[in-house]
Amino acid sequence: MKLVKVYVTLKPSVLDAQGEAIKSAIQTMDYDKVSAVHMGKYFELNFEDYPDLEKDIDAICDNLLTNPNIETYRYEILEAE
Amino acid sequence: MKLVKVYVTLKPSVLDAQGEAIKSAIQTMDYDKVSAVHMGKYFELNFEDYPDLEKDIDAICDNLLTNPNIETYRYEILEAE
Amino acid sequence: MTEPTAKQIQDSKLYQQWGLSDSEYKLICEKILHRLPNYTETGLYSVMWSEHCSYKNSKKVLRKMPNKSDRVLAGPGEDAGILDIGDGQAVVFKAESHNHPSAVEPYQGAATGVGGIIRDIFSMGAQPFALLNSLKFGPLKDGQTKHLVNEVVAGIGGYGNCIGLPTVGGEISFENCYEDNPLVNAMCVGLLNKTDFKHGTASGKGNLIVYVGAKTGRDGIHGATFASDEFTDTKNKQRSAVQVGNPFIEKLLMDACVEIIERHPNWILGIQDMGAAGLVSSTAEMASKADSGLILNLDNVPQRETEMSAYEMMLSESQERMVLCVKPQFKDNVLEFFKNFELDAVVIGEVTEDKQYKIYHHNELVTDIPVRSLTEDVPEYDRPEVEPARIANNRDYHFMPEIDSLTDTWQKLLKQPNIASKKHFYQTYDSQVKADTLVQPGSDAGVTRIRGTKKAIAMTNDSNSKYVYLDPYVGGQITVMEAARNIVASGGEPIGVTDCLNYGNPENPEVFWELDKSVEGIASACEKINTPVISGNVSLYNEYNDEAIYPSPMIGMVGLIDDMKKVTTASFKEVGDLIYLLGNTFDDFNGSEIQLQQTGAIKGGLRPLDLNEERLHQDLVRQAINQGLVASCHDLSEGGLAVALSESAFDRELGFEIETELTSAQMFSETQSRFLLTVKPEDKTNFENLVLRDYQYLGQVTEDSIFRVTTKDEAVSINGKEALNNWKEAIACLMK
Amino acid sequence: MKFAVVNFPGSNCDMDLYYAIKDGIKEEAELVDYRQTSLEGFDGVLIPGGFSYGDYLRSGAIAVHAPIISEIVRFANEGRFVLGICNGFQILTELHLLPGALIQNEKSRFICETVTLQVMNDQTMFTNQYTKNEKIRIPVAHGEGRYYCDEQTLTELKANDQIVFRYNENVNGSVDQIAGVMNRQGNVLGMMPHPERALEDIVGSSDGLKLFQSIINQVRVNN
Ligand SMILES: Nc1ncnc2c1ncn2[C@@H]1O[C@H](COP(=O)(O)OP(=O)(O)O)[C@@H](O)[C@H]1O
Ligand SMILES: [Mg+2]
Repeated sequence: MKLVKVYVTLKPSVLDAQGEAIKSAIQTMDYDKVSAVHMGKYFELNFEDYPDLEKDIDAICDNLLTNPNIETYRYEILEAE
Repeated sequence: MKLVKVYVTLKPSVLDAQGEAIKSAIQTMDYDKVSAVHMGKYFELNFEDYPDLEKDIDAICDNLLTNPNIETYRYEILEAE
Repeated sequence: MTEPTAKQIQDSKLYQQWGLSDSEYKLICEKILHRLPNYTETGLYSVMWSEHCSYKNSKKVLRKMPNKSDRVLAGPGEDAGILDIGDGQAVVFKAESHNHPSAVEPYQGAATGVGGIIRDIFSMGAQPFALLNSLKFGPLKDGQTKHLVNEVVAGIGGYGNCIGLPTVGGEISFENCYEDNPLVNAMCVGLLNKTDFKHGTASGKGNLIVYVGAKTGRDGIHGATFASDEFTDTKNKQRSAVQVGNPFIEKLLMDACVEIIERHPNWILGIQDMGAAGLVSSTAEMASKADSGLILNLDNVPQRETEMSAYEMMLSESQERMVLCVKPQFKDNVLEFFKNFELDAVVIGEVTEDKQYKIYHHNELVTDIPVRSLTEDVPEYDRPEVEPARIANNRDYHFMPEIDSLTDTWQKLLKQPNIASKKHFYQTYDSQVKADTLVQPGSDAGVTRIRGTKKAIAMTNDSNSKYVYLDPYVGGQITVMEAARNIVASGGEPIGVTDCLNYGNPENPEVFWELDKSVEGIASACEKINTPVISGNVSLYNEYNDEAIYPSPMIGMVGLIDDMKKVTTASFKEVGDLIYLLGNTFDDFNGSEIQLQQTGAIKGGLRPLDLNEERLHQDLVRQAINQGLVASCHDLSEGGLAVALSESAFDRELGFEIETELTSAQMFSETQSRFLLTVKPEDKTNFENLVLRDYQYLGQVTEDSIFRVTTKDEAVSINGKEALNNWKEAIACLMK
Repeated sequence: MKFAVVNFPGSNCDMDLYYAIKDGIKEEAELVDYRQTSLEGFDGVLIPGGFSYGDYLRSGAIAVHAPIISEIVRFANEGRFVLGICNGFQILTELHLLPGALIQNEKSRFICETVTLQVMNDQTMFTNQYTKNEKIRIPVAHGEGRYYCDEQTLTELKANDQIVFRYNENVNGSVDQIAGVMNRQGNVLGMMPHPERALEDIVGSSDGLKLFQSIINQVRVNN
């Protein structure tokens, strides 16, 4: 069994409205040492192990988990406990 | 400068409606080796470095980035490039 | 975890922690079971006998409310009440509170409150068509309250928007007493073709109990006893009581249930939602209503988590679940039907004749108790009551505001959070989905048409706990009449009421007195205008560290508009229209927003409400609207005439020029039973002949947005643009 | 004329669109389940608003894997008309039948309001009954309606006159105030505002009616 962790973030050119909102909220909480906040998505997927796993993960990320017009992703494959 | 990566996930007992919906979408896409999908949030925060950083990150996570009733978080602190 | 034995429960008095008193426990052991209840059974009694499920403290009081009229097809006792609106159609509605869950987890608490009330409506076989809500918070001062407000509002919108029901009305107010105990009340209204009406019963030996919807997890276990428990600082401990909603599943469930009842009424004998105390409360009530018994097999219950105990499954408050009673010969049809909606549906039990409630788990009989002992044997309490000293002591106090500058007071009042526009919040609710909304939030009542007919339904949620705090009886009457005036001003005939009764701890005699007196007030007002109370909800123990909230009954009222042409809104329509005030104005400042503005608190008694005059004025307005004589109509409430005039002018950015015998202070008086109307010049004579007495001609609607006001004391010109800005931006400013 | 209103789990403006066709322009309409695999016999496809699959993950993202989708793509590629409103627009961008993407409103809040739109192109099969630069009042109701595309795409959209509606005031922070765009061929339109909620003065506006009349007009001309 594999545990796949996928991280999705907005492309830098896309305004991250939520990240901005959180940044200003952090600043009103008087933490003034924060210079940037970005919000993304995080997925954990459990897979049976098989040879083509990476190919399939790429396909799932490209076709479902992200919208390539606005997002990029990276992932890591770990042994599931 | 530090780059803080925060991972937020639902507590195991909390209904993960999104994860369920994504799992069944992956299955209709004919990837049948997926046994579980969980969706969470991912944040990247840039901070000036200072001694109490960790304490502040904990506070920001507890009060803003997560909802402690239903979510848990972990984070890592890296050197920002 | 191994469960404590029956003996251990008795010895350690564990039942007390679950909310059962010693005498209640004794009653169960000695009179009902003649043995000690085991762990699961004790759990079942503790939730079913909680105030939230049994109304054991409030039943006596609730009986005082009228619940009959020619229109009532079903009243209290069902998931929701039903009123006939002619043409073979009926409206179904109910309101529900979700105060404690929202205090602990504001987004999900509010969202699941909305989800729960929607299920109450479609479980009657009705198609839900509109939502409303009533929210009360502490003042918008600190970040914590703002966060709470934002999250509650987001939860209400998140659920309603996703499921696709328009939120057409509501209210939000702010008082100190709600700072740690916010009130979140939600209402849903649905339409029923009378033949589709389904009772929540489980009758007939061998008929099947079918579970439909989301899987069961450990959500909200003991939510029901928790809602009946006073709030303390130990919030954290209660975090397991958080329920999480899934409006997507509810949408499927709603569509499926409405369709199966409409298309295949013969497949289904009864249907009920799983609300508070989930599986036990729904199934026990269904069986009890039919005087049947029931066997449930918990191994068949769809489960989201592993190793759940019988106790956990029975008490779980996982959302988006329904129970059906199905004839065995249609079992496969029913299961197939729900499968087509991609919903889990399984048989979990069947109806028996022995009137026992039997539960099997892992082939073991874990519960065997009389069905009716859960629902009918609950002791009813007659709580002692005393009039709070604050009321007797302040009855003769009369507040008189001092008006240095009419203009300044006027402008400042419009910024007061209870008066300022709530658009900042309600614009996050989809108020138009279904394309049937005729009057959106922002006028008096919300109005929705019934497609295919000329009819429309007007709906409102109202409460003014300041008045109820000063005088529960008169305050209760005012609450009902304020709601009625909103309906009437919108062109509707008030036909029925639902309520949420939000109070403190009923074991406190002062609180109980407030409850009792305000219900008497509500009852007398409802009788006067023939609006039976057909459903409702009681939320007690709204306290925080021993401080009770204001007694806060919320009235949800529904009105019928027989012809859409009669729909009327509050906004001034044309330059030159004549402005009238119906009803006399007195120095009624106790409990008013002007008192709050000038003294920071409310104090004093209330003048009795003349119900005859109130009824007369409502009837006159209805007749005037029916005869087509009214261009706009607005009821007068908080902030009095000054605020009503301003609000009516804002929508089209018009102005007005008026002259009145009232003093400047009286521009802010909150005397009841008043309406502000505009009439086209050509309708002047007809209108005046109709209303005859009790009216004052004030002046005319003008083009520039300037409010020209001449009172007994002075003549001023108020900048309408500035007024609009004050009123429109105040909340957004505070929320920053 | 016969219109298909494609119904996904969680769509909630399907009936509104159905009535827009039936009662608004008195043509035929039929709800088509997302599990269907054929749109044979229909003249056009309407994708309604709502929260398909709860809008989980990203709005519109899961719907594009439903069985009916390949048929919608075929329909679009054959040059027949496809209209997506609100969630329907989101689905069309997720499908890449329309350029760009719809993301969270600038203020991160859901907004329901009747807004003023400007008709930027009156030469389309969806807008031929309007006049260029006409101002119309149409409700919006969305949380993820901020139109985003990169600069190159925007340049192309402008060059090809693909921007059909703009917001008068930028309610959600969209690039270039874009409220609705069509594909290059002009047979697929996506828009966030809800014309189907603006068909009668009694509900606040009837300015949406001409959009549906435009479609009818165009199809009649074609036949
Ligand atoms: N939480 C809310 N949700 C929806 N509509 C609201 C809400 N709060 C206020 N409104 C709307 O704003 C308008 C004015 O509300 P309010 O001042 O409470 O009216 P009134 O005093 O006449 O009862 C009404 O149309 C009401 O429905
Ligand atoms: Mg009103």
